[in-house]
Amino acid sequence: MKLIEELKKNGKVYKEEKNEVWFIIPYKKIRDAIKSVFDSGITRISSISGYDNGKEIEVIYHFVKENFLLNLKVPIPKNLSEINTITDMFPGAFLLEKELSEMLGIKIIGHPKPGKLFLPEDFKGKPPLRK
Amino acid sequence: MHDMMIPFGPAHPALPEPVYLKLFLDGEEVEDVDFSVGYNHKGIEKALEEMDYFKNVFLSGRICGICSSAHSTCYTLGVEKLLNIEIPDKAKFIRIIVSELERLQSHLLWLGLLGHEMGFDTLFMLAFREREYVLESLELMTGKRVVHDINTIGGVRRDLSHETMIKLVKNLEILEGKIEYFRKLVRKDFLIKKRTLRIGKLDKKDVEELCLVGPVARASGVLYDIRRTDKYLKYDDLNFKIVTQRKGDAFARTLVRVREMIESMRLVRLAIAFIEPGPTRVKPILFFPEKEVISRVEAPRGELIYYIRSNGTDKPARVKIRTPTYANLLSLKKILVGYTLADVPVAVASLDPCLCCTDRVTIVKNGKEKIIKWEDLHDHEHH
Amino acid sequence: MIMNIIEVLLVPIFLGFIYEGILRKISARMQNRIGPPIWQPLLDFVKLLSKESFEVVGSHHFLISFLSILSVVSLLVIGFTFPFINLLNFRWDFILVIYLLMFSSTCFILAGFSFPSPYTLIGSTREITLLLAYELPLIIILLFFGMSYHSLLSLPENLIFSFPLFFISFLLITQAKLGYQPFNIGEAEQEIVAGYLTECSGFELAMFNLAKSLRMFIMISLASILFFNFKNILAFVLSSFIILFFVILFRVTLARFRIDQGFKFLWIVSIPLILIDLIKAIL
Amino acid sequence: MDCIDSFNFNRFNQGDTMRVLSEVIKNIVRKPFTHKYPHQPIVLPHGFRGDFTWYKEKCVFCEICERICPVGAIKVDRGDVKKYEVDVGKCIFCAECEKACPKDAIDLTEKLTPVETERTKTIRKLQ
Repeated sequence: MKLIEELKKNGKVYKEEKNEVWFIIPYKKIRDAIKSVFDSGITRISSISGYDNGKEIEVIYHFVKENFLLNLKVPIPKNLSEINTITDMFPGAFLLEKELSEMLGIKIIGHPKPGKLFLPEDFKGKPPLRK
Repeated sequence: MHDMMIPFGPAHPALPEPVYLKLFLDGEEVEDVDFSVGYNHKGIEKALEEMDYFKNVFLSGRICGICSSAHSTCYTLGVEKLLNIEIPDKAKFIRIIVSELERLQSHLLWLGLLGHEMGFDTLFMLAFREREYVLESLELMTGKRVVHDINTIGGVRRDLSHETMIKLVKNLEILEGKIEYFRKLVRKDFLIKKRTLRIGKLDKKDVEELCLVGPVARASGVLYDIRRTDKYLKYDDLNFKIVTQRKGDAFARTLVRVREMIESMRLVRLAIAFIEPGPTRVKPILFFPEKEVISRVEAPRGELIYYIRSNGTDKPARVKIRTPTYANLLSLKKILVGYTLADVPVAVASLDPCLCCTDRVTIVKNGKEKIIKWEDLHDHEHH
Repeated sequence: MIMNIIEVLLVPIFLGFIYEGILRKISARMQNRIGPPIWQPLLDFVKLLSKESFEVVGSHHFLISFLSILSVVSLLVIGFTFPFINLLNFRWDFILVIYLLMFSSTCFILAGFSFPSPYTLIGSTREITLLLAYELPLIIILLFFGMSYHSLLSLPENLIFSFPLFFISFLLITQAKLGYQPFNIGEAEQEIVAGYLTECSGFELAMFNLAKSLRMFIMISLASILFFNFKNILAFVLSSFIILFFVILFRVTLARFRIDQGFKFLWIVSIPLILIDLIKAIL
Repeated sequence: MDCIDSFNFNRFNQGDTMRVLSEVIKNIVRKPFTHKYPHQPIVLPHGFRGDFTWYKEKCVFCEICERICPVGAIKVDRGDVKKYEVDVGKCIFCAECEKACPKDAIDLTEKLTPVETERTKTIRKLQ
């Protein structure tokens, strides 16, 4: 597929299964990678997972086109803890990004309506899913 | 300038779900809507990380009461993918039977609720009466009515005996006529048509953009069904149809769900016919490699996604759940703004929201921002 | 004299509760449920009386109690005018009936407006809108038969046969007046919790519930007096039950209208029905 | 075709209420579907996972059930004074313990668990 060739320029494939491709994308190149996904005509983002592996926070975008699953993993350094929004390109990521930001304490730059979703507004303290 | 703000929820007679909608009205017309969720935090994602893989099957089945076996099927499918095991065919068919019966009872419950939202209590009573046959079948098959706990890693926990199959088919025969009756009813009833036609419209573009799933997407003409795309379990062996509609209003969603019930019954019959004697469970090798998997199933409300990540121990490192209602919540603004207050319950119900799934999440706050551990939480919930 | 007054006050109240009990029992059976016992509304009333009635901040508690009593009293006074009671009959007693019926509804609406809650406000607004729709056909029907019960005597006995369309439109009006499906718009619990009664509790709620059951008794009796033979007490009871059955049937088989649909439906359906019968009678 | 479009009827048809009407009239003469539950017992099917029962004579206090219970409702003390404690309030009736027990000392009977009004009463100290 053209998109996969395109993405290989920005990151590398670390796992490939039937109907599934898992990419790891460097933090700097995420914007380009998302852009190429958007240009390829994929409109559906199914989920955004986040995981704190101790050193850095891994954010995984799961894009879906019919039965094809495209997963982009982006490690974010803990001292930075911020990432650009993708809601401008994928409106469906609105709530997913909100949850990611409050559960893992990642600042989403340019999110249309930042704020708490599940947690109380006056919640202070460590983001719950940080290790 | 808004005339007034009407609070809709979190405890409201229309919706037995803890969602808080702020409706800004001009007279009777809804001008803007704001929603907040999270009244139902159970801390399940965190709890899943603190228990081992086997015990988690029961916990995932308790995320939601209505789509209980969809959750546990999704979880077990994910873990089986992680362990790289193939479950026996019989187990696959039993899982299909339970999840299709569950879809049937969920849609019947939904139909009753839709009737209730428009003040049509007779439809509510009739739908719940017929639902009883489905619950009875599930009770006979799995031992419990609502939380079935039929799945386990490597298969199913209970075999399907011959007598149970006969009883199941008998119940399905009764149900067939009743559901056909509902199909005719919703297509022809004067007031159902008046209250649902042209309410809460979502066109194909909205669905693609907002990533809506399940019957809501299919009612707008988007053919998106995980049973068809992923072919998990044995769905590719069974011949069934995906129901779509083009108009995308509350009426279209009603028709899609009612027609889907008929397809579900067909699937159950087919699955029963396909069952052959054999084992129902394989004993998995308890070695969890460091891996990450994603598993998807079609829950009654749409696509359900589990992301499971293991770190070599007997406990998962991370389980991320994206429930169907969570995806569909985004469409609230589209389906409410511009309609009247009286349409709000009908439009919200036509999404079939299940906030218990949505609010699974991650932390329990104890007044003073103290993070409670899972063990404490268990004692806490009874006080 | 005292016995007479007790009869006149207690019999309508008792019958109102019985009617409501029958309504609940039969609608339950129609929905294939067992349903509550027939005296359940009476038990509910007694229990509500024993409950604390909360004072809502920003509203006048006394005013609401007063309105609730007024609506009960105004409905009881309608009972006085019934021909077999003959307490309050004069040449234009239908005018009094129209006035008092509207007054009792107005009490509900005013009570709704006096609370600082959006639910009661919307409920009352909707009820007023509905009032505008059903009050005119009601007035036309009542005044067409003359100004008083006395004038009914000169008419043929079972008016339902000569004015069937009047009867149908009267049934619709009854449904709207009683606030049952498809016209339970003012207290649509799925949208506005309990409409104009949302904030009521204890004594006031008991009184308003009493007023509702009384209103059912009054409307059903009025229909059977107008359209059936009321001189024979057995025929009166029988016809009352027939009308009650229709009320239940409407309530059970129909969903709720939206306010615009309900308003339109009342105008589009009941006014032409009445006009057809009117023209037929004049010709 | 593997997908059906159920769009083959007239949307502008106003509809009627005949179907509900006929069902409702039929229901008047039917027997009610509901029970008066506490007065009238319900029949639970064979294989229902109900109230927790433990047989002392069969139990060998092996602690398998304690380990396997997903919610930690069972506490077994195999010391000098053998104790068996189950918290029915915590029990989720998954029947894992019933399956795992090597001596069939646990049975989830076809009865419903009695309702308690106090949290402490759900803890059953069995000996």
